[in-house]
Parts: sequence; structure tokens; C-alpha cells
Amino acid sequence: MSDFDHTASPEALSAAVLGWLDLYWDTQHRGPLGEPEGNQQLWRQKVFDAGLAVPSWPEEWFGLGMKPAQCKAIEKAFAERKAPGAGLDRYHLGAITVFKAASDALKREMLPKLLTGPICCLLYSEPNAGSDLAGIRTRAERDGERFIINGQKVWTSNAAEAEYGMLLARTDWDVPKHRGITFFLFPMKQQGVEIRPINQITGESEFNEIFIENAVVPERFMIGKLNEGWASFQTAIAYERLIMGQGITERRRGASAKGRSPLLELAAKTHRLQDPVIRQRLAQALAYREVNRLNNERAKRDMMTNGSLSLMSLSKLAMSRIQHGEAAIATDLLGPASLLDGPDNADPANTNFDAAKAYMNSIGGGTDQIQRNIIAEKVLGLPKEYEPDKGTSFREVKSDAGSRNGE
Amino acid sequence: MSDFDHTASPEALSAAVLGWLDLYWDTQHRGPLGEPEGNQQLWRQKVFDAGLAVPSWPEEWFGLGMKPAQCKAIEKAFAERKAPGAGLDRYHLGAITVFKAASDALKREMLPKLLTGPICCLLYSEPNAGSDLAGIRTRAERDGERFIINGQKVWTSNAAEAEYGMLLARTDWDVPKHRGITFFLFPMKQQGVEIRPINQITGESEFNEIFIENAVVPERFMIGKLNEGWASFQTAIAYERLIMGQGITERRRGASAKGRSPLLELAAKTHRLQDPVIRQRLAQALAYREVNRLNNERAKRDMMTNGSLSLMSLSKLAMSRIQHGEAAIATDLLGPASLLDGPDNADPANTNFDAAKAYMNSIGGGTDQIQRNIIAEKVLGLPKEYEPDKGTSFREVKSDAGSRNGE
Amino acid sequence: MSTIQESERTAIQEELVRFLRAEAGEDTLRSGMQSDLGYDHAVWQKMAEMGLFGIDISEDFGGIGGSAVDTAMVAEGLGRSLLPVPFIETCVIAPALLEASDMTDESRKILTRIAQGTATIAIGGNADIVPFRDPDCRLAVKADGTMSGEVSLVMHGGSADFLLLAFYSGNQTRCLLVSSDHDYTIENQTANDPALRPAKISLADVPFIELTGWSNDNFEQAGWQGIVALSAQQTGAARAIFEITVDYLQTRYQFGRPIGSFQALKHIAADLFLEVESATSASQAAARALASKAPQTAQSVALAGFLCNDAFREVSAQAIQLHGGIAYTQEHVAHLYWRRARATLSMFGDSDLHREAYLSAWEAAA
Amino acid sequence: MSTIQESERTAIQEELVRFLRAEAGEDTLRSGMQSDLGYDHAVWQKMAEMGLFGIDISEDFGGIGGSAVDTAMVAEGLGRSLLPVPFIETCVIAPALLEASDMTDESRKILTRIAQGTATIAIGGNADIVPFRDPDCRLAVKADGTMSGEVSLVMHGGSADFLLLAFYSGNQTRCLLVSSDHDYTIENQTANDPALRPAKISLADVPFIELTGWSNDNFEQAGWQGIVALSAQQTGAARAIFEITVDYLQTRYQFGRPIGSFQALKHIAADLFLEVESATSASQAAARALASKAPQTAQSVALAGFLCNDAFREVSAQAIQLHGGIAYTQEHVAHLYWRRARATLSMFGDSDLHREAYLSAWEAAA
Repeated sequence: MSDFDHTASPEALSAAVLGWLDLYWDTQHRGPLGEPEGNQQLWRQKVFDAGLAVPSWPEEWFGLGMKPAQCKAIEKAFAERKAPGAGLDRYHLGAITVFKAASDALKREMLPKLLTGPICCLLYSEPNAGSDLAGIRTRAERDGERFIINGQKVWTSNAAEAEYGMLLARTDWDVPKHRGITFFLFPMKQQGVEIRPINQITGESEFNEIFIENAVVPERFMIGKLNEGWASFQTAIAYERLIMGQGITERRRGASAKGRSPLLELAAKTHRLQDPVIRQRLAQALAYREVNRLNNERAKRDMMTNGSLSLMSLSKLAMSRIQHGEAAIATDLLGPASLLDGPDNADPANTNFDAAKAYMNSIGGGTDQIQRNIIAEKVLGLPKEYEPDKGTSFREVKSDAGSRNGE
Repeated sequence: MSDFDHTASPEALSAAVLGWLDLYWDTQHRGPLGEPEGNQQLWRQKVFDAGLAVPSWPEEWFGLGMKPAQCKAIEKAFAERKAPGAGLDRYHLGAITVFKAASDALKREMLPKLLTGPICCLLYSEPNAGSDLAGIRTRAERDGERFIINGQKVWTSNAAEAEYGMLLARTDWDVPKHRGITFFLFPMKQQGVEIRPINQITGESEFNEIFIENAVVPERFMIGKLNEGWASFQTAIAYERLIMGQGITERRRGASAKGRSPLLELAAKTHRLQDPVIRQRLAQALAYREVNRLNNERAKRDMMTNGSLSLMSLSKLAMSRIQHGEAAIATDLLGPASLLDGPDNADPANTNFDAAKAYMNSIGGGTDQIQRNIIAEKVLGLPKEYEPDKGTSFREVKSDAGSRNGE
Repeated sequence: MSTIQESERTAIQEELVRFLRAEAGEDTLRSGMQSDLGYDHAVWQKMAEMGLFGIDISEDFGGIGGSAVDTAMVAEGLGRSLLPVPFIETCVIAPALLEASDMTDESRKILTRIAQGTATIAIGGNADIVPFRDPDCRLAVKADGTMSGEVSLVMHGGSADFLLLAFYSGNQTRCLLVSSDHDYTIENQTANDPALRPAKISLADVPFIELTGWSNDNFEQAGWQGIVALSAQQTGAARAIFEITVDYLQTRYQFGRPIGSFQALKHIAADLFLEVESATSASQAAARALASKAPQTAQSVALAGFLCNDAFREVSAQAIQLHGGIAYTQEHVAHLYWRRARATLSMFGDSDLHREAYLSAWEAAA
Repeated sequence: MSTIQESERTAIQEELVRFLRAEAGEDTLRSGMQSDLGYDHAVWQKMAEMGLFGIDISEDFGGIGGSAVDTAMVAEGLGRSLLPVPFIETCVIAPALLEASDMTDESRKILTRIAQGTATIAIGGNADIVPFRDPDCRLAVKADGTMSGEVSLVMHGGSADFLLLAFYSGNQTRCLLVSSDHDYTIENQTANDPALRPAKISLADVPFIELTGWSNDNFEQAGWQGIVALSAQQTGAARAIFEITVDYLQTRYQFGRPIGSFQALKHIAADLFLEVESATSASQAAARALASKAPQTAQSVALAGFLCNDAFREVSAQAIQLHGGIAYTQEHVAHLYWRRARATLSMFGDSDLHREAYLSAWEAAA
């Protein structure tokens, strides 16, 4: 059925994929060959049909049953030709979640859709459920073969573009928090869904608040079983944390290539490169970034050779000190000029942006404090904290200012 | 009865005390006038009889009912003439505890003794009860009109010299930990008390381990009531913490007088005073010390004007970063020579000593971590941690490696 | 020394606190941020009516003859509420320099107007008394008695009644007053702190009044007054955001418990408390030293200079972290404190510079 | 590159770990501390039998022709157990310099003896290859072919079979070998780390062999090998005391709960884990760069130099704090790690120096 042989070597596969791309993809115009302006929807369908969207998945589930090295070869070939659509089995959180946790029926219905166009957003956090994500209070109430949703979500990116949201909602209030949650694929384009962009301290508005009032989700859009959504959800969040650690939240200009560092350039430009005090700080900052790269390389080797995720857990924490530290030095290098901003003042503006954006790493996707808990408990094996809400009916658990969730 | 008028102004009182000292004390030979080599015991008795040992205490309790400013004048006069024995109401932890918490009978019996000679030591901490002092397991069992003591104490200074120890022992194992403790004045010079000096990382042995096996304390030596010793004990420990915060654990050479700093002298001697990187570190270290002095001045004013102890709580924590920080800089100034030690290498030896001794402040008398808890809870009003041993019979509380105290 | 009695000072302070709480809250701050001035002009006027602007001006000119301790008290209050008014420039540095210079009718008039609250001063240039020094400024005095040039980072330069330009010229420092009655070009600069109003000023053949007769000591003293007033502002602001944060730790629940019961957050709060109190002690000691002309003034001022800088920076940065996501939004007030902290880091010299000055003062005293 | 195969390396490493665990525990360390040598000679001999000392010596001289990666592996093991043997001097730096110099019968003999474990080398002076540089050393070569002078901080100088004296003389660096068969005065110096044996050596008209023919590159390379081997030692030691500390956090109970369940201690542990792993990554990368003569070797070596220094210092210092009172006693092992960390802070240059070198390498690469 497929053009690609899952027993082929990565090299052979790479050649085959490049050949396929040369047949159908116009690298120069970044579109399907011969298609005017490149119809992305059609292109994605083509990639999907060839099994290249999710090559690691089995053939019965739209993939090719490929191994990691083979998948890498495919992604690399796509990257070489600047073609989109491959590697969704690594990046499409919605599809991955459905694939890993949903019923066969839902998978059969939705995966072909999700993998060929629609964007999914994440409806996880709530104003009262940040670090304590399982403390969500958005409610889903059964109404025949559908559920009626009411509540408020926050920190959702791509909300306006998304056709579906991965929604965590509470379906049972009389059991401990993790046991009353159901996971849904939630249609975003409906009445009762209001999206309000959040003005972030970076000046961006990539995130939104979502107000949901009597919106509807069909029962068959449940991912996993009723009240067992927390387990399905774990799949997705583990992935998100992994991606954060690789510093994907950074602007490219923050990255340091060999022998080139924006920080050193700024130091030179501000005539501070000969200041011995600044030199020590620059060296330390460069070191933190370089050693994080070295740690990540070891982490990848560890994961390959023995499946250990210990080192992987450090990267997100390390990234906080890198980003906050670099922004602090840049601020000091700029001196009084650091109070400026705007397009006329590129260096201050970039520095201000980076200083604010660093909180995206140290707060978003689990604060540094949560991350340290994870490292201490999951990696070092230190005992968990006391959890007053453990084993307690969610209705009775204390919430902001000491009120109870049921009050 | 007394030579000194508690209505006198501090100035008048100072003159009176100086006159009294000139009658009885030989400043040049540091002994009682006309006494060969100065009989300290007799001198202390004389000071005690004059009410000058504990001037702030009421006359019925061996004092003079003096106010703080008057007490200060008395202590100052004694210091001027280099005479010992005054101000025991501020420094003699044993006598203060007995005075504040013991029965009138015990006070009448023991205060005249304690205030004229015998040293008291503290029998508080145990190997298993460090930060968690109320977790002590030394047991006191009633045997008629006396108690039999068995257990082990640690971190006791002056144990060999002490005639009495302020002993915390458990008298009831079936109530929560704070409620089964009794406080005793424990005679040290008896069978069944073994004192072993601890070799500390500073090279000193100021502290001891005390092994107590079937030793005896008379019932009338109980300080406060049976099983209510924890409250009496609070008086003493509050005092100890206060003293720690003033940096009394430092060697005098660590102190910075105006315009003179041992750290600056070492930097000059090691030819690093022109190194801009070192200069920044020196400035920061000097600043921490100076601002701690300023904080302490404010703390004293606060305490005088509105009784607030908020600022007082900061000093011990601040002293940790001062002492560890200064030792780190000194180590770096010395370079390779910092590995030397011994009398031939005074600068390294002093630095090594200071580096080790800094732990005395950051661990002793409550670790920095405990001190931060205290600041957060008592001063900032943040909620207490979960306490699994709260309300639980001490016998059931978990101890090292998860065993129970009753096991 | 201050001519203000302790009881008077307490009364002024209480009135100020009451006033700021009632009329300079977050709403006022935010509405001011939208305006050209950057702050609410009504607030400025009411402070003038309270006599706060003459606090460091002698009674001869309608002031109340206070000292650095008194200005610090006002600055601390302004810091708490983040009010971005040109208090330090107008009411601290300019009066210090004007009173130290040869008196003219013009300078008497300006001092009186400052005390009345009817004149604001903006300060620019590269000399030590300039809040935000522009190392690239080009200012020059011409033979015909006019001046020309360009200078950036002049805070409130667009709205001030007078520009005070202080710059190095050859071996000499010159201080020129330029009235806004004259023509010069104002280009507003975008600031990262949305309340601040820096401007780039271009002058061509503009008449000026030169301040003369001041000594280097006077000049140094004026700079110190700026540092100390700033340190008080930073201290007030650091304490305010610290209190907001501790409140949040009490009321925010996660995992069924107030987040302030988590030990790691408690410990951060305890450490920040040490920073806030240390900044307070250092700032107050510097103000007292300055007011009493104590011999260790240089040392005390430098100490306050970097400790308050660093404390405000650290406390406001951690405040965002401790709040979590909510403080990543513009809606929450935390980022405003954090922006102000970053904006003032190099005001009157950065922490490294103050540390170096502090150590030099130690060496000089040895 | 190493001639040792990956499988061989794994075998050596496993044998070493097994050996050190069995025969170089805390008891051995402490009994060695009481001896003149500072370490247990039997342990040294057994390591010799295992062929560990020839690991970086070519097969021509009875070595096994390994690389920096292999010596780092041994150094890491020695670091874990704190064994204060003169491994870096004898088996890393001396062979590197001897093999780079013009070969003589004498140097062939010494290399063979090192590989066999029958000769130890102590290194003193003020040149870059010296572990503990004595800036005040006075060493001079006389016209009659003898040398005289005085040098301190020569680790194991009292027990070594050869002294390697490396010092600046005029514009040149000289490297002299002095056999302990000759007469010189040894004055043992007291060390803060009770296992270390620094000595002050005084020489008067002592014959020597001069190492010649090495290039500046060879010399720099030898110094780098020292830094990298030290970084591996520090990494091993940091990891060992970290593991001891995490164990303690699990088993020590206070307030009815393991102290490792307190969030503040957990977070310190998490941060220390980052330090330990970062030190490991930096040290390993430097060893690989050195072994493969990679162009960025200078940068990698400098990075390992300060990151491992600082990590070992921080981890061992926090280990005492996390243990509390028990670690304030000599009986507990924590202070031994902490003393070693402090002793090695300036070995082969301090962190500030390495940071400066690291930045310079960045600039050179730009």
C-alpha cells in the first residue's frame, strides 16, 4: 500500500522520500508542484495518504511502522526540501493524544481529520488550577448523548485558529480530584465559546482566556473513559514538558552558535568587552548555555541507551537560569538605555522582550518550583510532600482564600 | 538592704557602682581588693549580695528592680573596671530559666547557688532530635521522689565544667510530643553521666555528647510542672537564638571596625586589591556586614519603641551569608596557599577555621532552613507546614528510617 | 540638618500615606500611564498643596527647610505607589544645585515656583547629577551666549518647565538652565516602563542661564541626594510589591493548601524580606548621614546605591515568579514594579559603580 | 585518540569501581590519613597491578596507550573515594611531558617505572603544568649543571621518587627532573585536608635532568590534561557526596517525616543535581575534545575547569548544611569532601582564571 518500505535503512529511506518529494513538492515555491500558491490542505492530505505524517505509527493507524532512526530520516528529508507535514507523531499534541488514549472509533473518525489540517488547542489550565492542574473546576454535565460544558480556561494558544480543543473537565465532584476528570475533544467553533486574548508582559498575546458557557461536546468525543481522563492527559503533558526543555520558547536570536553569541556582540557594541567584571559574568552565562547543550546531548544518549529520563528533566530548569541570567547581563550592558523600547531601540527592545519572555520558561508548563519537585521526587526519589487533597472528595478540597470547591 | 537606689538616674547609679567597685575591686590585678590572686567565688558572692548580679530582678529575688537603662549603667561600670559578675540576668541561661519558670521553692534554693559560681550546661539536643527538638527520647521515669534518667544528649558545651544541666526529658510517651516533656535542673556530677567531647570540623571540641545511664534527679529539681516542660524551655531557647543572631559565635577578628577589615587586609597582603573582580566581591561582603549592623540597630530601636521582634529574626540568617561569604572570598584570595593550615600558616589557618566555623551559625541553634521557616511563619504570617506528628501520640511518631518511636 | 521637628515629620508622613492610599492607587497609576505626562497631574497639584515639593527648599523661598531624611520619606511614599512624577529632579537635585549656586533673581523665582509646585525640572546630560546619563550626548555652549546640541534619556523632558543640562565640557562641568519658553525640539522616546517619559531634546542656538558659584562638593552632594532619594523610592516600591506577594501567598490555594504553606516559597519570601529590610536600613542610614553631613556619607550613599538597586530588582523579579501565570499578564500590577526596577537600575550609576565607590570609601577611611 | 576499545574501557572501569568499592572505602581513606604518605600504599600497588598507571603511557614503555578519556575515567573513580594518590602528577602530566620531550634512556626508564607503579612524581614550581603553583618559589639553574632553590606546595614532595620542577626563568619555562636519590631538604607542610601531603623543598647544588625538545603546544597540552583529570576527580567526588546526602535525606526523620520530604531541602537537592550533572557533562566533553585534539579544546578545558571547581565546592558545602549537626563533626565523612573541594579550588588555576580563558577562547573562535 505504501511507497515506503519499513525495512529500508534510514539512508535508503531518505533517498526514497527525497525522490517522492521531488515528484510532488516545489521547494523553490514552497508548495505542491504545479499547484497555484500551494494548497496546504491538499498537500497535507497527500503526505498523510503516503503515511509520512505519522511514520512511527502502525500502518493500520495511518503510519508506516517506522523506527526512530527512520522517522528522523524522513523528517530530515522534509526539512531539506522545506516541506511541511511530516513528524506530526512528534509534534501534533492533539493527534498524539487521540492516538494514544482515545477509542478506536474516535481514532478512526478523527485522526484523518486532525492530521490533515485542523489545529488543536489545549484547554487545560484554569485561573484556579495552575500548578495544581488536577484542581480544574470546569464542569461537564451529561445530557443524553452529549455533555454540556461550563467553565473558564486560560493559557490557551492558537485558540482562535483551533477547530478542536483538548479539554479537561470535571464530571464527578464527589471523588478525589484526579478521579473525577474526563478528557474531551472539544469543538471550538460553536456558540458559548468566547475567546479573549491575554495581554502578556512581553507585549505578545499568544495566549487566550476561554469562557465556555453551555457549550456542547458529543459523548463519542470523550478521549478515554468517563472520569478516567487524567491518565490519558498525562501522555500529552509529558510531551509538552519535554518540548519546553529544549528551549523552544526562545527566539532564535537567543541561541548561541559556535563562536557567535548575541551577548558577546552586545558587550562589544556597548564597549564593555574589556571590563573584567563583565567578562566573568559573560563567561558564566555562555557556560550555562554550553553545558546545557552538553547535558541535552547526554540526555539523548541516555534515553537511547537505557531509556533514562533523569537528565532530560534538568533542561527546563537550567533554561530558566540561562534566560533570566542572559537578560540580566544584557540589561546591565545597556545601562540607562535599557529603559528604552520600541522599534527605534532594537537592542533594548530585544533585551526587554527576552527578560519578560524568560518567565515563559520559568513559569509556563510548570514553574521552576514544580520542576524542582519533579526532579527531587521522580529522579532523586525523595518522598512526596503532604497532599491535603489526596483521598478527599474534590467538593471538600480548599480553594482560594480557604473556601471549599463545593461552596 | 541594698546600697543602690532603684530610683536613681543611670548617671547617678553609674557613679555609685563605680564608687562601690573602687572600694572592693582591684582593677589592676583583676581581683577583689586585698584578696590574694582574687577569689572569684567570694567576689561573685559579694556582687550577688549587693544585688548587682541580677539588677533587673525584683529585690525579693536577689535583684534591685532596675530598669534596662539602669542595668546598662551597672554593666558598663563593671566593664570599665574589668570586674566580672554583673548582668547575669542577661547571660546566665540556667539562672534565667530557673528564675522565669521554676517554683518559688526551687528558686529560693538554687538561685543563690547558681548566681555565685556553678556553671550550667544545656541538655537539649539529641542525635535524633536536632531541628525537631521536641522529638527528644531521653526518658525520665519516676521512682518515688526522684526521677531516673536514661538517654543521650549532644551539642552540650561546658559539660565538664558544669555542675548542673538544663535537661529536657520525656515523661509521657502517649501524648503528642510537646505535651510529654518535663524540664529538670539536672546534677551533672554523678554516676551514670559520661561526657565525650565531639571533634568538630573546626578542630575545636567545645561541644560534647552526654551519655546518661540511670542517673538521678530529685523531683524538687523539676522546672515548672510535670509534662509541661516545653513552655518553660521556650524562655531559654528564645534567648539563645537572640544571642546567636548578634554574631557572638564569631571570633573577634572577624568583626569589622570602621575603616578596618581583615578581608581588605588579606586582599592587600595577597596583592589582589587592584583586581576589579575581587573588588566587587569585597564590596558586597563588606556591605552585607555593614547592613546587618544597620539592621540590628533598627531591630533594637523597633524592640524598644514597639516591642517588634521582626527585624531581630533576620540577623542570624544574615550572619550565615556574611560568614560563609567572607570565608569563600578569603579562600579565593589565598589561592593555592589556602590548602595549608597550622600555626606556621596563620592566614590559611584562620580562613579554614572561619570557613568551618560558619556552619556553627548556619546549622547551630536552628539551621538556616529552620530560621527561614520562623521568619516566614512568625514574622510574615505565612501558614505552617503540615505536621504529621501533630496530635499524634509520640510513641506512634515516625523516626529515622521510618521506624516508630515506640518500636 | 533638618529644621523639621520629629512630630512634624510624622504628621507629614501620615498625611502623605493617607493621601497616596486614597488618591494614588493602581487605577490612578494606570490612567496616568495613558496620558502624555505619564502621571496624573491632579495628584501632582495636590502634593504641591501639601507643601511636599518645598520639603528640601529653605524657608526663604517658601520651602520648609527639610533634609535628606525628609525627602527620603516622600520618595519612599512615591516609590510605594510607583508614581512616576519628576520629584527627584525637581524637588531634590535642582534645589540643591540652585541653592548652592550664586543666587540670581531668576533662581530665586524658580525655587519659589518649585516650592509652590508650579514648575517642574527635567535633567539631562552626562554629569553625575543626571538621573539617566546619556554618554553620547553632544552639548556645547557657543560664544554668542546660546547653546546647541542633542541629549537623550531626559526624563519628562517633554513636559518640564525647565531643562537642567549638566555635562562635561573640557575639564569642567557645566550646568545650564533652559526655559521651556524657548524653542527646542522634543522627540518622545518609547520606554519599557509604560509610565516613564524619556525624551530626546535637540537644541539649536537656545538661550540659557548658567548656574555658577557651586563647588565640587556642592555638586557631589547634589548627586548623593539623588542617589539617596532614589534608594528610598526603590525601598518603598520593593516593600510594596513584597507585601502584595506575601498577601497572594496567603490567599492563593493550590493542591488544597495556601501556596504560602509550601516551604520553598516560604524560604524565598524570608530571603526577600531580608532584602527589603536591608534596603530600608541602608537607605535610611544614607539619608541620615547625608542630612547630618557625617564623615562616612560617601560610603553610606554608595551602600544604599547598590543594595537598594539590587533589592528592588530581586524582589520585583521574584514577585512575578511567586505569583506564577497571573503576573505574566499586563493586567496584574507585578510587572509594573518589575519594569520600574529595571528602569532605575542604572539611574545615577549602576550597582557595579556604587560597589566600586563603596570599596574606595572603605579604603579612603582606612 | 585512545588505542583502548570501548569494551576494554568498560571492563577497566568496572574493575576499578569494584576495586575501589571493596578496598578504598572510608576506613582506608582514614587510616591512610594517619600515615606519612597520606594514603594506603597497598591500594597504590594494587592499582599498579591493574595497569591503571600506564593508562596514558604508550605501549612502548609498558603502558596501554589510552587517552584523556581513559585517564578521566580513572580520575573520576579516585575522586569518588577521595583517594589522595599522586595520580595526576605521576600518571598524567609527567608522562605527557616526558613523551613530548627528547627521549633519553633515563626518561624511558622513568616512563616504564611509572607504568609499573614503581615510581611516583611530585610537581612543583610556578609554571602552568604545576598543580599547586607557588608564586614565591625561587628556583635557579647554575652554570655548573646543578640547581638550587626553594619551592612550597609540592604535593607528595616528601615521598616522591622524582621531583618535576617547572618554573619560569627569564623568558623561558624550564622543566627539571630531580631524583630523590639526591640530597635535598624536605619540610612537610600542614594541610587543611588531612589526607594531603604538601611539602616545602629546599635544594642546594642538586644535579638534575632537564627535559628538552618539548614545544609550547606540548606544554599547554600537558597542563590541559591536568585540568581535565582534575575536573574528573572533582566530578566523581561531587557525585559521591551528593549521593551520600540524598541517602541521608531519605533516612533522617524529623517532625515525624523524612527530611527529604521538606520542599526547601528537595529544591536544594534538585539544584545540586543540576550542578553534578553539568560538571559531568563538561568534564566528559573536555576529555573527549582533548583526546580527539578537537579545535575547541581550549574552550572545553576551560569550561570543565571552572564548572567542576564550582560544582564540587557548592555540592560539598551544601552537603554539610543539609546534613546539619552530624556533619559538623570530624567523624562524619562530609567535611573530608568539603576540605578536598576547597583544597582543589586553585589547583591548575582558579575559577576566575578559567572563566577568563573560556571567554578568550570564545573571542578567538569568533
